[in-house]
Amino acid sequence: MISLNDFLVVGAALFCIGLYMLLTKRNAIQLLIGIELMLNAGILNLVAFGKFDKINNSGQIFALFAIVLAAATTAVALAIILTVYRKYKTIDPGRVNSLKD
Amino acid sequence: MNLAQILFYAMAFIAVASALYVAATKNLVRGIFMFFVTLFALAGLYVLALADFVAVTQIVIYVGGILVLILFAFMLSGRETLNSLGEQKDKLISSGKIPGLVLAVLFFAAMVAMILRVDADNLGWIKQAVTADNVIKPTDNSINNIGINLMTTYLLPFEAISILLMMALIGAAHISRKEPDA
Amino acid sequence: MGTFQPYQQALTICLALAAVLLPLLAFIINACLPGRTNKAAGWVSTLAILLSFVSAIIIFSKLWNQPQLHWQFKWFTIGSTNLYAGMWLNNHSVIMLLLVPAIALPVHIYSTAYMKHDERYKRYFAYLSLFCFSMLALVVADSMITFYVFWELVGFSSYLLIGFWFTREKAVMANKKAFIVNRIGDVGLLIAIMIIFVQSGSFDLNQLFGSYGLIAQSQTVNGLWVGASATVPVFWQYVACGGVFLAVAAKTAQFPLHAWLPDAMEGPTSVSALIHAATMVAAGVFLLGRLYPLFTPTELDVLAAIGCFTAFMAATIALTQNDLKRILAYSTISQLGFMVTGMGIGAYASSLFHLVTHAFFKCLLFLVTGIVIHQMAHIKEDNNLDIDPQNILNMGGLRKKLPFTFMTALIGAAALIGLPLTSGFLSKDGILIQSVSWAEQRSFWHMLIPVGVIITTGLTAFYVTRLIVKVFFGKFKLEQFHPHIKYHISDGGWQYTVPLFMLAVCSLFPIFSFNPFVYEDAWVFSGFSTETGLDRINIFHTIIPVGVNILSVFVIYFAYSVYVKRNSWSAPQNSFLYKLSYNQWYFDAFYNKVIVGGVLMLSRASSWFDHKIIDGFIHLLSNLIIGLSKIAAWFDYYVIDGVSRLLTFIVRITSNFIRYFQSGKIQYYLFSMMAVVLVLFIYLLLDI
Amino acid sequence: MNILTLLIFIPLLFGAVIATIPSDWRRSFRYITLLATLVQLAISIYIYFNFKTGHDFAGVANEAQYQFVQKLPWINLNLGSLGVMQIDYFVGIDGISLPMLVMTSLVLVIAALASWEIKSNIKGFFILFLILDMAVIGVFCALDFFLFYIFYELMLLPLYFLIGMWGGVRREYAAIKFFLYTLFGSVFMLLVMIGLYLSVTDPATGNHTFNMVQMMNPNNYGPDSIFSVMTQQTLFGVSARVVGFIVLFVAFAIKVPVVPLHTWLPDAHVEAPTPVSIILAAILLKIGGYGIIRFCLGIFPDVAVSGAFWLGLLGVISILYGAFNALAQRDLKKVVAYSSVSQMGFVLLGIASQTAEGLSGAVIQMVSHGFLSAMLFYLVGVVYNRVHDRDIYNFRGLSSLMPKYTVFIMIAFFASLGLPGFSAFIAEAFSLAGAFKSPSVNGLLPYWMAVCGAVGILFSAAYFLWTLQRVFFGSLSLKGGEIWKTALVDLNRRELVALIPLAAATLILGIMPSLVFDKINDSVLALVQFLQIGK
Repeated sequence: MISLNDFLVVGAALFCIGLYMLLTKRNAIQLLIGIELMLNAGILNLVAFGKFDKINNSGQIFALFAIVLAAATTAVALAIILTVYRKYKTIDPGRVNSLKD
Repeated sequence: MNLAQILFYAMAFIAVASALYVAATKNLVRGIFMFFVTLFALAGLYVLALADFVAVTQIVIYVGGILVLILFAFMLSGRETLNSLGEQKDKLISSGKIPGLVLAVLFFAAMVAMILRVDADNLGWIKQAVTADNVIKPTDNSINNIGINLMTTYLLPFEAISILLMMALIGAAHISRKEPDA
Repeated sequence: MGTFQPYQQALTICLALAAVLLPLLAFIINACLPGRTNKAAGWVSTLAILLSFVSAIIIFSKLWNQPQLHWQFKWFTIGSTNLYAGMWLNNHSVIMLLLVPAIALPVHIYSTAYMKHDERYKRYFAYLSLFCFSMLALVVADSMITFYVFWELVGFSSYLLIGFWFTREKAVMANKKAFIVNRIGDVGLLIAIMIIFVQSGSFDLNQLFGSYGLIAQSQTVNGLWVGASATVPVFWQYVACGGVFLAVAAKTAQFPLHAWLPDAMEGPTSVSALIHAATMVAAGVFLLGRLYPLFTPTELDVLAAIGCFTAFMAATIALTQNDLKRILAYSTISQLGFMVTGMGIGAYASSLFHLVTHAFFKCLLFLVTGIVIHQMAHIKEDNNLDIDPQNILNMGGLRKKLPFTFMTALIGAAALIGLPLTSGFLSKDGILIQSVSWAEQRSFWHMLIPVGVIITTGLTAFYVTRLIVKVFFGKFKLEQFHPHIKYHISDGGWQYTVPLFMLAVCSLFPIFSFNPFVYEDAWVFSGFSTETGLDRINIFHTIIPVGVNILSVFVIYFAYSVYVKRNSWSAPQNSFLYKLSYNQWYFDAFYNKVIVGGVLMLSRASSWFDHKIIDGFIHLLSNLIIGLSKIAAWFDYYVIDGVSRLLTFIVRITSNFIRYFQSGKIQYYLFSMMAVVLVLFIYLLLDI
Repeated sequence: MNILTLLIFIPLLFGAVIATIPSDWRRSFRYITLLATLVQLAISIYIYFNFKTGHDFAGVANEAQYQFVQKLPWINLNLGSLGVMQIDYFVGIDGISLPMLVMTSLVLVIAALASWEIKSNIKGFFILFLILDMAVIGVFCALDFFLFYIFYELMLLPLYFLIGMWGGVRREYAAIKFFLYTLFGSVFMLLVMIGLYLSVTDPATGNHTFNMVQMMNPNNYGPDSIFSVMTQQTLFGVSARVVGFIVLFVAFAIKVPVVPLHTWLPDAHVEAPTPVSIILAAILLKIGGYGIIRFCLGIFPDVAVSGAFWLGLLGVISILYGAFNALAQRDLKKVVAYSSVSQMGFVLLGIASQTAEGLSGAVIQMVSHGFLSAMLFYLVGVVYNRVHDRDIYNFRGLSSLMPKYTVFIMIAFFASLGLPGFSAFIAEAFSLAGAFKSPSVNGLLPYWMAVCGAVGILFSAAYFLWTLQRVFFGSLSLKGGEIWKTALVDLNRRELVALIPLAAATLILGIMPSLVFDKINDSVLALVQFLQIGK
């Protein structure tokens, strides 16, 4: 029997790797990958806990929702990346600093 | 230790290791393909968590949709990225990344500590579910049950998600269209 | 006559005005004439002075020994004092009014030839006319203020004429000296005028010094000088007299202010003849005559002593000078000393008489000198010699070359010595005789004055003879020094001879008196019927002229024998007396060293004071203030500002720190967000 | 429209015109400024001819007798318990201000002509020039102390910039020195002004007032006020009125300038550009003398009488000290500057004598010195413009090179040293006459002071003649050799146009001083009488 903790630790590891990518990468696509990693970590947790709800399957269904949402997010994010690239000729978010005051 | 556990550890190792590689590498193309591996490994973990349907969906949507999309975007914004492919001289961990690394490691430590402290296997509702036999067995076929639940209990979120998806599609299409010389 | 008189008077006044103003007109015309050497200028000025002379003769004929004429108009009002300008015509001024154009006319004619080749011919005549105007106005002025105005203007025109050749360094130095020395006198006169004005409340000469004028009436009581307007301490009466004396001394070159006159010979010779021999220098005597009532007997004694000393001193200096014009200049000083002595002893009339006669014969001598110098200069130019054309050591034997000049020079010299049949005899006699009879009534020491005068007469005879002999007798020295020179010189045209002739005639006795031996018969003398308190003592009138003339003749013979025959007694050139005389009693050196040096030192000291002490004090003050402000600035910067800057520093550091998160980079935002979440996590971990 | 107001503010109008014209039209600025000053001159001449004389128009301490008066309420603040603060725009002239006004107007025309030499930043220069113009005219016309003070201070600023920006090598030093000196004076003047304001009440309104004419009436002082005539208040143990007098006197003495407060003058003059030198010497110095007459004598007659000895002493010291210093200078402009100190000493001496002769002499000396110093500075400026050197030792025999110039310099020099026929003679003679008369008339000055003053005339001859002989006569020799020889051309037409009116003015005043005396006599007599009563 695989303990729940194991799943959670793997999820945490993936989450942190995603977080690390999100914080340090200079490339929008890699950032996106980082986000996906973090999402997957979340999905993993949902699935792991979903084992204990046989009747409603809430964990699995929300995992499905999350996957779909991730797809939507990715689509929009990539669209944005392309637009930014067209405008700034770069996809380094550090250089796209119009947000700076 | 049975086969399931061995498989779990193997899958977990593959997922974490490939994710680490994705995080560490400078080569975006390799990173993307290694991410592919990570996603497959995750799908394996889902199977081990007795969620076959989710695993399949993961493969279909992620590998079939998202990853292809990412590759596609990579190709489109190619020049910059391709240029940066040449710049592989950087060290594995450059000084600019240390804060991020530290944060991530601390986060991991904190989460592991939290997990250990919480001890998820002995949570109240988990125990209840075990005692009420509300636990999915490896032999169960849950897909039927998921379909019914989706169309009954979770109808509202389902519809909301579909609307959201449509909005996202239209929005993405709108954003990424070429602007008429503004 | 009754109704006719005002008309007559008006006419006379118009004539007098014309006589005065015509030269001014000439000055203005000349100033406006184009061209530097416009020959018309000479004739404009000469014509003006001729007309002026004619009017002067008419006025003279009308007013001489007639009641005085006083005409004035209001010039301006200052406060409640009215100032008048006008003319006061009495014997005193009328004779001068006649004298000035009478001298000026020959000089003008002479100048047209003498200055012919000068490049500033026009300017010369303009200046000359300006001088004539000032001089004529001076003699008729009726108010002390206008008198002072023209007193200074004659000084100014003399300044212009002395420095006429302004490119010559010596001329410029001389005119500066002349003006400054004259300024000393002017200041004295101004002070005197002011004191008199304060004391009597008037500037009017007639009112003040006319018959029974305010000054004559004012008395000295208890050390106070009581006047019509105010009472002042008697000390200030002395100061006033001292001021007048300074003015006289400066203008007529009396000791101690005589030093400018010899230097003034740097001007054209015609100018020296007119201004520095005949007219302007006599203005001091004229002033004495006008202000005569001001002086107390003691002051007159001092005046006589100074005049006598000046006469003697100048005569001794004239003995050894070699510059033709300088000799005459010292002779002029000496003769002016006679006049001042005359004034001092109360021989008022004789003094003025001598003034008139001296004007003619001294002017004559100067014009003669001018011819001689001119000819010498010609020789110098023709032969490119490096000589001083004025040095009498280069001359000699000119009587054959310049016969007419020689003749007139002889007349002038005779008049200067005071030989009988000349005008000089008449006027000098008056002073001599009166000085003796004046001294006789007084103490022994007063005898020094007549003795001095008689000695001076002897010295005069000597230096005049020396001059005449060196110039006209013997051999032409220049020819001896430079045997190869060629020259042809002559008396010159009518512009030279006519003036000489006119003046020579005027130097003889008939013009002044039909009796060549009794000065009292001279009309000029009798015109000034003042009560001198000197009775006629016949014995003096016989002994003194005879004695003096015998002395003169003896001296003349002696000088003639010394310089022509060269038989005995050559001047001991190394003796102290010779040096004293030759160096003009060291007055110039003394003045230069003590007075000029003193003033310059004082000025340098005051400049130093200004620069170092006053400015130094200001700088010290400013440095002090700057120091204080620096301290304040330091305090401000480091203490007061320090606090606020510390605050801002802290704020900046914090804000910079915070701003670091507001970098616009999404990853930093994320980082900070996650960090906070982490902190929360850890907090929760530890807390539970 | 009041004609005085017109006279005061016309320059400002023209200044506004210049300010609005683009800088490219630089050549027109000079002509506009010249036009402004000419218009002013015309107005002042009109005022001169319409100025009424007679006992009823004496002015001085009688407000009704001032002419061309305009009085408008300007600042009227109700301060509650402190009463009403009343400041009027109050202008008017009497016999003492009139000659100053005409002289100033004429000199300003000359200064405008002299401004042709200014080459840099023309627009700024002329605007400042016109502001200065307005201020100096205003100073002579103002009858309200507050108004006077405003004009007085307004004058300083343009001058500071004019010296500091367009001046010579050490211009900043000179400008700051000038500014500090005069500011020092005027700051304390402000205190006295406020003290006077609080002491004096206008009998008509019962309020405190800045009205100068009211300040001259001892009855208008409140009984316990600091400057009260009746109850002689003391300040630090000294009579407050004496302190007030001294403070005002120092403020104006700096302007005159009186030794030992004169050292700003040589520096400012030497460094200032020619037009500013002209304005400084010809007009600013007169403001000092005018201020002493109007304020020190007018408001503190009692102190003026008792302190006359010291005024006279300072005057005599200025005369002699200035003359000695002039003798020691080798900078042509400094000679002229120190001669100004010397000549302005006569003004002080005349004022101190407090006789009709002395005061008239002082006024005409101010007018005369206005013309002469303008002329002298203009002439020095001419040489300086040609070769940028003013050292006396570097020139010799200029007269053969510049005959016309020499004629004018001789006129200016001889007029300045008091040659009769020129205005300075009348002025100096009557200042001295007043000083001589003083011992017997009012016993204020001793005789020796007058004698010392007269000796000053002698030294003025010395330094002017020395300069004349050293620079202009003798054979030609210049430090700069042939270059200077070609540079030193004779006067051109514009310079002649500027110099001839000045020479004519001083000559005419010398021959017909009645042109001034007729206008000022009544005021001077009234002032003398006022002083005797005030004693």
